Amino acid sequence: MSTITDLNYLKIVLETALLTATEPLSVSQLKKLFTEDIKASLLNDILEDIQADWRGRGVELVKLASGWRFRARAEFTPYLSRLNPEKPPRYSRAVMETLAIIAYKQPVTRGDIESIRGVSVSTSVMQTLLERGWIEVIGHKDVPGRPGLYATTRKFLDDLGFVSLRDLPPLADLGTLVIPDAQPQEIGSDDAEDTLPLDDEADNLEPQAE
Amino acid sequence: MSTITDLNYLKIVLETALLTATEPLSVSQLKKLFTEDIKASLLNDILEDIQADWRGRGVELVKLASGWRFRARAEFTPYLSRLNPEKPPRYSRAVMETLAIIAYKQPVTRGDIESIRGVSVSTSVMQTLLERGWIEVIGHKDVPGRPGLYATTRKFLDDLGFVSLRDLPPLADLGTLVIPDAQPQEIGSDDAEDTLPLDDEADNLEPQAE
Amino acid sequence: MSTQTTPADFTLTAPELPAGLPIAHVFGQPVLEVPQDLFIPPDALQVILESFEGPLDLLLYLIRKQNLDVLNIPMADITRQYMSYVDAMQGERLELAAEYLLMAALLIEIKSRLLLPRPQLDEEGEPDDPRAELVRRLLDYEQMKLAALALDKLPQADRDFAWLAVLIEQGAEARLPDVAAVDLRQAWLAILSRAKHKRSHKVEKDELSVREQMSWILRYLSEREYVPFEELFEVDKGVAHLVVNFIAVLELVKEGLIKVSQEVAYQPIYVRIAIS
Repeated sequence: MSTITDLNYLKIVLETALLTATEPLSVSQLKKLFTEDIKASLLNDILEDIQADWRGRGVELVKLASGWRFRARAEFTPYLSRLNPEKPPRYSRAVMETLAIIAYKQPVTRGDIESIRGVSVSTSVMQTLLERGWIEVIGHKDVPGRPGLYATTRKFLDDLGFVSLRDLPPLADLGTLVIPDAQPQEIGSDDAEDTLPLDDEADNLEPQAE
Repeated sequence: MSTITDLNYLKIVLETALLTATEPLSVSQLKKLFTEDIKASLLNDILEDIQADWRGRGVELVKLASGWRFRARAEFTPYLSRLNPEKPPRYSRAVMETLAIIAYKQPVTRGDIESIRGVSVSTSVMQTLLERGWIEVIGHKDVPGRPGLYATTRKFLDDLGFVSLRDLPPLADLGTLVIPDAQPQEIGSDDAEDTLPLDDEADNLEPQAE
Repeated sequence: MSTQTTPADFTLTAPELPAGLPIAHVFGQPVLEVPQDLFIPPDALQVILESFEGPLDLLLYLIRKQNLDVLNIPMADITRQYMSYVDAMQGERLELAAEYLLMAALLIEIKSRLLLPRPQLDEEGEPDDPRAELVRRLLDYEQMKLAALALDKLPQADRDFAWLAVLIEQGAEARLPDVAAVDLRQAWLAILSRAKHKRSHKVEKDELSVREQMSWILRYLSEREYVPFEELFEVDKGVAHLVVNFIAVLELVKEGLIKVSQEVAYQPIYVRIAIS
């Protein structure tokens, strides 16, 4: 087979590579399948074509941070888990909150995480996320002790089905957290603290006979 | 979905299970996908149907001694080998969990392993570890059936670079890192009860299938 | 970082959150409310405390539970309630208490500054509310807490969906999988997460060395019929080793795996595999 002229054959090769791959494949990796020079735009067209072919089936081709990969649709998980009860653990709040802070505030030091959570972060929490390959140290802060700066990895994005950090669920607007019952008319983010009423505290501050 | 009447849906579930399985699946394993009792002859018919669907593509469904599995056709290996710089294979989670239990809780019987994992341990899992020379039977427990007692071997320590079992990573505090898994919505079979813990947090933590 | 883009149909129902969350599980039952009178049975207290992620989480809970305005925290009430938790906690979990005590000190400081007749002014001459910093921290924390819940609800690879794994048969000799120590730890996490009741299968180093000796003794005995008791002890390995070995023997007897017997007092003791 010297040249690939048959588009259909090209498609079969691409599909086969993606079905057997053990990690997401980028377009530039997929190019390496062929000795011929295939344009990225053509590959992208075919990938979208394959994606369309699989609609309505149990498996879907998705585009992730590090490339394209086939995965089973989530709705089939209940069936599949009857065959494989083993699956990765569901992490505790300590782990998930640490992950969220790293994801949304990166790069952060362990000290930053601790000051947001108000508690110390145990080594095993960091270790769990490092071992899962979801976070990594990307440098050191130039302060005494040179603490490591943590950031999320591509694998984190891939495993959550994201292309980029911009796909993370949006943060709750701090303004909407301020008043629990009434809908705030306008959110004065930064000035909010200046408007704190001081006087109506009097009642509460009186010593109370118990 | 209480009963699976739609043959096409049955076919999609089977195909999805086979595409995601890391080992060949026998017909009796495939039966476990469904809470309904599906006849083996029907499953065989559908499997042959799937096999026919895949003709002329890069991947084929083959029947091996131990069951059915999808694999890439040999003619595509030249393409695929350009991509895959021989990534070392990985053990299934069942194998890793079994190994971890034997390492930390030895000497243990297969029954002990099953009660800790909450699911049955297949013979092939034990076989994999025995053949690797990482575990061995060091005696028999004096209870009915005289089950074998498993322990890790010297080779296990050597291959993982340990001098003694005390070099294994400590497990203290791991309990704070995970939360018991939520009960999946629609697993009704009785063996599911053994494998999947009932959990009252289900409402809050259910994964959202999109 | 931009947080503008919204993935398809994701919505945060932020402010209601604390209400619906069980704050604790006592005997498997979700506890949704801390008793109003703040009488907490001592057994339940530990469970409740473990369900809070720290002083900020507890404070936030107290504020949200009563539907209070975060910007206008009634310091006296909140401090009093907070202190009743901390008091109850001190006997039980001292190591937890340090961070909670720090927060208590902060609350009392804020309260006392509010009592001063004239509020301090900041650089711009505005009244400086001592609660402002606390409010900022509470909101920052709550934002991250909600983000964590939102992340946890997203489908995660392997937990909620599977990748494809179609085989490629490479003619070359089969390579054996590599396993590293961390893989064993991860495997154990998965087991824990699936465990019916979160039994913590804690395995400490001491216990491990006992387990190692148990395996060694069983191996040793399996090749022999009767072994004199002393033969199991290698004196030159030191006292610690002897103690561990002795515990291993006791453990094996307890599990019914070996039999230790002595015909008559002062006669040699023999050990053998427990097989009738």
